[in-house]
Amino acid sequence: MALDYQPKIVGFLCNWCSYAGADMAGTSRLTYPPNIRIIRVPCSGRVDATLVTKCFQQGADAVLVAGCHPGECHYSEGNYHARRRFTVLRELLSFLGIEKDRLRLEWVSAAEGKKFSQLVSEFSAEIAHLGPRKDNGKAAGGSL
Amino acid sequence: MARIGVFVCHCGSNIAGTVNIAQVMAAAQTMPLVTFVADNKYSCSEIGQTAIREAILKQKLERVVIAACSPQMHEATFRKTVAQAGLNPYLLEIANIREHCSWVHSNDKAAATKKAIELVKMAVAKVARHEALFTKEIGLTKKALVIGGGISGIQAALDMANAGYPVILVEREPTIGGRMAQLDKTFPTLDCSSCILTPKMVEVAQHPNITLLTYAEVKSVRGFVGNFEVEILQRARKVDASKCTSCGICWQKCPEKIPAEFNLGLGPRAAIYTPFPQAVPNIPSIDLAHCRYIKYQEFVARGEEGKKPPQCRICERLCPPQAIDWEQSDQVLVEKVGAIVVATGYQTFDHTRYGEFGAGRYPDVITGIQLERLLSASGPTEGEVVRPSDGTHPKTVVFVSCVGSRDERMGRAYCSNVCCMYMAKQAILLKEHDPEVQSYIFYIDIRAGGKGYEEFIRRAQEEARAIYLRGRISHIYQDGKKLIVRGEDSLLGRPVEIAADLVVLATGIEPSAGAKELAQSLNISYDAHGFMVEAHPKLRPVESRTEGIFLAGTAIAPNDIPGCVAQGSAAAVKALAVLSRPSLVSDPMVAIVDPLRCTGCFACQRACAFNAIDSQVTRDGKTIAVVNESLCKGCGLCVSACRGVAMNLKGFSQQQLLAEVNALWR
Amino acid sequence: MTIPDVIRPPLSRPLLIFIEAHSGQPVSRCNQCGKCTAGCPAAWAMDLTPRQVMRALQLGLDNDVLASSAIWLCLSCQICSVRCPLEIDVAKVMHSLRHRTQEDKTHPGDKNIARFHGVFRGIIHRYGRIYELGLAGLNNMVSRRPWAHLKLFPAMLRKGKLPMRPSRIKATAEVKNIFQKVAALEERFSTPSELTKGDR
Amino acid sequence: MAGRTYAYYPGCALHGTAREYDVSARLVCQTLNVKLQEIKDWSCCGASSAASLSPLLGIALPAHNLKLAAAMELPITTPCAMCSYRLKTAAHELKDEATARQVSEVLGSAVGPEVTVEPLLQVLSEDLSFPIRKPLTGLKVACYYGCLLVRPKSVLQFDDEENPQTMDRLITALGAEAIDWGLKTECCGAGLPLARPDLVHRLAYRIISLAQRLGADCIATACPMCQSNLDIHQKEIEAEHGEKLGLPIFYFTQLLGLALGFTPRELYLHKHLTNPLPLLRAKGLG
Ligand SMILES: Cc1cc2nc3c(=O)[nH]c(=O)nc-3n(C[C@H](O)[C@H](O)[C@H](O)COP(=O)(O)OP(=O)(O)OC[C@H]3O[C@@H](n4cnc5c(N)ncnc54)[C@H](O)[C@@H]3O)c2cc1C
Ligand SMILES: Cc1cc2nc3c(=O)[nH]c(=O)nc-3n(C[C@H](O)[C@H](O)[C@H](O)COP(=O)(O)OP(=O)(O)OC[C@H]3O[C@@H](n4cnc5c(N)ncnc54)[C@H](O)[C@@H]3O)c2cc1C
Ligand code: SF4
Ligand code: SF4
Ligand code: SF4
Ligand code: SF4
Ligand code: SF4
Ligand code: SF4
Ligand code: SF4
Ligand code: SF4
Repeated sequence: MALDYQPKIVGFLCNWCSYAGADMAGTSRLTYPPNIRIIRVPCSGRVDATLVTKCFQQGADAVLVAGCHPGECHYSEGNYHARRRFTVLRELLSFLGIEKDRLRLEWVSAAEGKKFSQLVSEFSAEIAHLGPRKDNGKAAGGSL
Repeated sequence: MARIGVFVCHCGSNIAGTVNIAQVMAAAQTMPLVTFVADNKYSCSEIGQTAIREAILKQKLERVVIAACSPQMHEATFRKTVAQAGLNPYLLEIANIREHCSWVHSNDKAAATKKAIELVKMAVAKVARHEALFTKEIGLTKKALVIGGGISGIQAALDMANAGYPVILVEREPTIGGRMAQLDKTFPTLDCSSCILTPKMVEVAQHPNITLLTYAEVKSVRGFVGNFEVEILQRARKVDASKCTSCGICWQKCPEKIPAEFNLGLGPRAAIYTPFPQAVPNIPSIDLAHCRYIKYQEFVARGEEGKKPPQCRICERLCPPQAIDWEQSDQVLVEKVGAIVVATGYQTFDHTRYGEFGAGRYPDVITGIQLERLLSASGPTEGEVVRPSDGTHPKTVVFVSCVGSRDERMGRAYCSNVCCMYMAKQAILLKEHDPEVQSYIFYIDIRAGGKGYEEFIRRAQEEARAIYLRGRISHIYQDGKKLIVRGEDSLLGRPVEIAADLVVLATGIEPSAGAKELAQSLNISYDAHGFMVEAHPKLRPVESRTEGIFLAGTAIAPNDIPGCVAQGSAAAVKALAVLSRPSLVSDPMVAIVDPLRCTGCFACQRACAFNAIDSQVTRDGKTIAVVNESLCKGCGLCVSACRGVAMNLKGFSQQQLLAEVNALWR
Repeated sequence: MTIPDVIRPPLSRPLLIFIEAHSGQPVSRCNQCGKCTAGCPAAWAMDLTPRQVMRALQLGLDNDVLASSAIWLCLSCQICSVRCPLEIDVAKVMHSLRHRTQEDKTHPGDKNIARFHGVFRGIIHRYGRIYELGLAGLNNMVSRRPWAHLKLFPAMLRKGKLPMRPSRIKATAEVKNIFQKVAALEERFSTPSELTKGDR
Repeated sequence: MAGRTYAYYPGCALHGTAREYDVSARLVCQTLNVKLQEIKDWSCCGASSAASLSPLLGIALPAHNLKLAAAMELPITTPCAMCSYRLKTAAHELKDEATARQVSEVLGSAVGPEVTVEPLLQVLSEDLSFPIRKPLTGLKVACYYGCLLVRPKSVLQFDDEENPQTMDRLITALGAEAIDWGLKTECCGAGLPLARPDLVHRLAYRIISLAQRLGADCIATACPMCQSNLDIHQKEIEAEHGEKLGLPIFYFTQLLGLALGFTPRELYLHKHLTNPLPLLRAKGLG
């Protein structure tokens, strides 16, 4: 594994909890590796298969989906939808020849800046350890 | 093609100290559709905002990206800024290069700069696909509905009426007042319950802004915040309220007597009755299930042979103004309201489920509410506390806490919140009524968290000499005239047995009958017990998850009178915040269906937690989904549920999010 | 059971873990309401009341629990279990504790009862059925109180309530076999040490 | 009920201290056309002692008898509350697969949980239209169920745990009066009279004296341990409390037998230590 290998991670963060949690990491000046690019979504339940597969198709090394803790969803149960979809998506990934672990679902509240920074650090390290994608960098095309 | 302007903020050194602003600006110049790039020391300052406004006008910018702090911080600010320059406020995107970049990557300036550039690139790609969005103004009915006329509902109705808005108060029983009307004195100050309640009840009846509908129930609710349509069933009293003078002759002379619900069976009432002397309104109702004339009519209608029951009609004959109206029938009223307050209150746990406490077999094992009636000067014994079995004065009284509370066996894990306090109150009152009374209070722990509550418990211990025993009762049985109560003094670790004259079960609080059904018809959430669920347990405690429907009192959870009154007022303020608006403004970031792509599978509808998706038939006969924009909250669940890619979310459309992803690799 | 002057709760609570697993009962859930003890017919005779047994388990006072008379005085009447507001089967916990003392060969907190059960079991083992006169006699012998209950015997014998000879069954071998196999199986399945790992 | 046949499990006590229960049970069953086929070579259910010391033994011993009954293809009935409790509990526990596997290993063959066990009280209460020859008019009876018939309801599925009515209804059908009282299902001390007589005396005293204070002439039981704890120890209890109790303790089958016309002697009433004959004579039933 090359030492200078820098994975690229796309993070879909829900507006109400996790995006604010990432803000909190900033406000608290907690550093984490610069590998993640955050896309704001209203709810973790908004993230669908097309978005996730698009990331991998483009060459993302990993995707993080984060939302409010169960029971705390701003829209009452959007995160449960996300959780259900997540299991299916991981299956889909392995079908496409991508390690399941490259997709992660996490609950981060608006107050959990520390959790967020740790999460990104760990996830980056984990993905760096996994190394570059072995499926020729791009998932099988076609939208789902 | 749109002309995009990019503004990069230094935030003093907050951003500029880590991110190389010049490099970001240079990169932005090369991004597609970007026609103007500038930087600002402090974008949010007045100088910064003016600079942005001027650039929009001068450079004829059609879209704006501001690379600065988190949108949580200043999105609203900058939407206003661009709007002032004549741009649609939704044609703005913020790249968060502070919280998500400079502040977290201060240790690697090059990487931070690279990341900032990518964040700007994503924002540019997204903003290019923004559409102008327009808020809509929706009219509203400036009238409120309050369901339930206990102290919570009364308070809410009065506060709204006093603020100048019309209110309809619907109460199921023949009178308002709720459970508080049954209480004798109230903790922690021992004011007489009816002395503080009756004036409020009268105020409700006389308030020009309040329409009081008692003996009535809400049948159905349609619509949304500002525009609810409610069907109310007004049950027939068989008494013409416009004629009745409340003289009371009818209920004194009616020969049919049944146990009075208001006194929990401790005394009788007539078939034509008002629940208690200070009832509001003080118009009697005929209890159809027990009235002899009604039974007579039913007998005749059945055409049976045999001895006819008596016709009776004594009330009709004796009523001076001839107010009895046998023709009166149930009516359905339809009303339009803008906001609803649900205050349907509680009932107490049915203790007959406890076999070990005699399952209701022992007459001298009574409930807390029954003791309130016995203590009350206007109660069935005129304030004399006597044993139901033989009318003697009890000297040894045992209180049993947590009956139907904190008991998973009974499916009730929660604490009923008020019983610790009312047991103390009743011990004090018993002592006042009869100094020879010795009270024993079995408790698990004493929950007295309110203002002056702990002090009140001490009064029960010191002044009323109540003996507190820590332990739960296991068994009550009759031994002659005595009731043997077996518990443990868990502080000594020994079993305890007390031969009591009277046992008072502190039965827990549960939602009123029919609460779940009402919640269903209102489309608001309720928990496993039937308590209404708040939008947020801490921050939105009197709002339901459905906009425009508010909650108060014991309908939410067990609570005491101070809490109920506070919630009644809080719910009124929340409802007034809706009613007082000139019109309602809709959030334009809602879902939208592409009618050409929609297959009518309604996966979206199943995903939507807010009932915001209706069906509609197109001209060519296809049934497709349509979003009710006033109900939609913009969560986007429907979008991910829609396999046909017919559903989209304005402001977070599929194209926009994909553009952000793609931008990362361009 | 001796009560120490100061309780120093230990960091690990192996007995709690074992009992919760063995009995399937959430002892940690007990909120010490005391209802079990309030209804228990034998609580007044116990050194630790049923509630206190639950408490001592929660606190990790394992030796106190295992040496208590409570677990032997428990009559398995189930009053505690059916009335516990937190749906803890206290009687089952008592059972599990008794089994545990057997496995650990702990000195029983009530010798008479423990011995009685032993004698009772021995008689079934031997005859396949209970032989009451033998039970009483043998129980007296092993408890070294040969004259206990003596007042009752004459009246009972007179009334023909105590047959002199045991009611034997033919298939005593089968019953003996049951005892043997149970003993063998229990040897195999008793793994308390494994169950007690992982708590602190 | 009438005409049905049961695999009869008397239990050890009914061959010893509780002979009169066995005798009276057989007599009334015969009269009421309930056929009892004693399980051949049944063995002890283990009572509380087996289960106290080993959970597996506590199931295996009754399961052995369940197996014998299963071979007879008959439901089991037993007069003894302890036996019915142990048999039913075993049948219940056998629903658990792991337990069933262990037990079949012990017994050498599988035993299903499907054998039904009904206490004799239940069997005889199914049809209360008895051919009564001598109604028990004027007799006030405290029906005492003890713990083992009703608790826990989730397993035994018999009657209310706190205020059962089966025996009360049966006694009422005999023309007697069943008093309402609160210690119907209180424990009498079960199998501990030998090990801890002090305990049994205290519990029995509470039960007997309450029944008496509430006006009962006697107590009816459906368990040999209840009967013997209340009856055999009554003299000693009286001595300890310096109080004359003298409350006869019947098996419900004996009261049923009296109403069906059997004589006290036929029902072995002379076996009781607290002599019930004066009471019966006083009520014109002796
Ligand atoms: C024994 C006892 C003593 C107490 N003592 C005290 C005390 O001393 N001090 C104190 O602070 N608190 C005391 N409390 C608590 C107090 O009673 C409550 O806090 C208070 O009465 C609750 O008021 P509420 O308006 O929420 O509910 P309620 O009083 O129950 O009012 C709800 C009303 O809604 C009506 N309703 C229900 N469903 C519908 C429907 N579907 N449609 C229309 N109407 C409906 C009901 O008929 C009722 O009139 C005591 C409680 C008990 C049980
Ligand atoms: C350790 C601890 C943990 C807690 N945990 C929880 C929990 O988990 N959940 C929960 O619900 N509650 C919790 N609470 C309770 C919670 O903190 C309070 O309920 C809540 O914060 C009170 O808010 P407040 O606005 O009433 O008062 P405060 O938060 O005290 O706000 C009062 C404000 O007024 C200002 N102020 C004071 N005097 C003046 C003046 N003269 N002029 C101008 N300004 C003034 C003060 O500076 C302060 O900013 C906890 C409390 C403690 C102590
Ligand atoms: S807009 Fe945000 S980043 Fe810029 S100066 Fe203001 S606070 Fe700082
Ligand atoms: S008698 Fe007539 S006027 Fe008087 S209270 Fe009754 S209905 Fe009203
Ligand atoms: S008709 Fe008779 S029974 Fe009916 S309300 Fe009138 S007086 Fe009462
Ligand atoms: S308030 Fe007191 S009595 Fe009532 S449930 Fe809670 S702890 Fe029990
Ligand atoms: S899920 Fe999509 S296709 Fe199906 S009904 Fe909804 S909008 Fe139409
Ligand atoms: S965006 Fe959410 S609230 Fe709106 S229609 Fe879709 S699922 Fe319902
Ligand atoms: S009854 Fe249950 S919760 Fe209460 S002390 Fe006993 S075991 Fe604990
Ligand atoms: S089962 Fe044991 S601990 Fe429980 S109440 Fe009965 S004797 Fe007491």
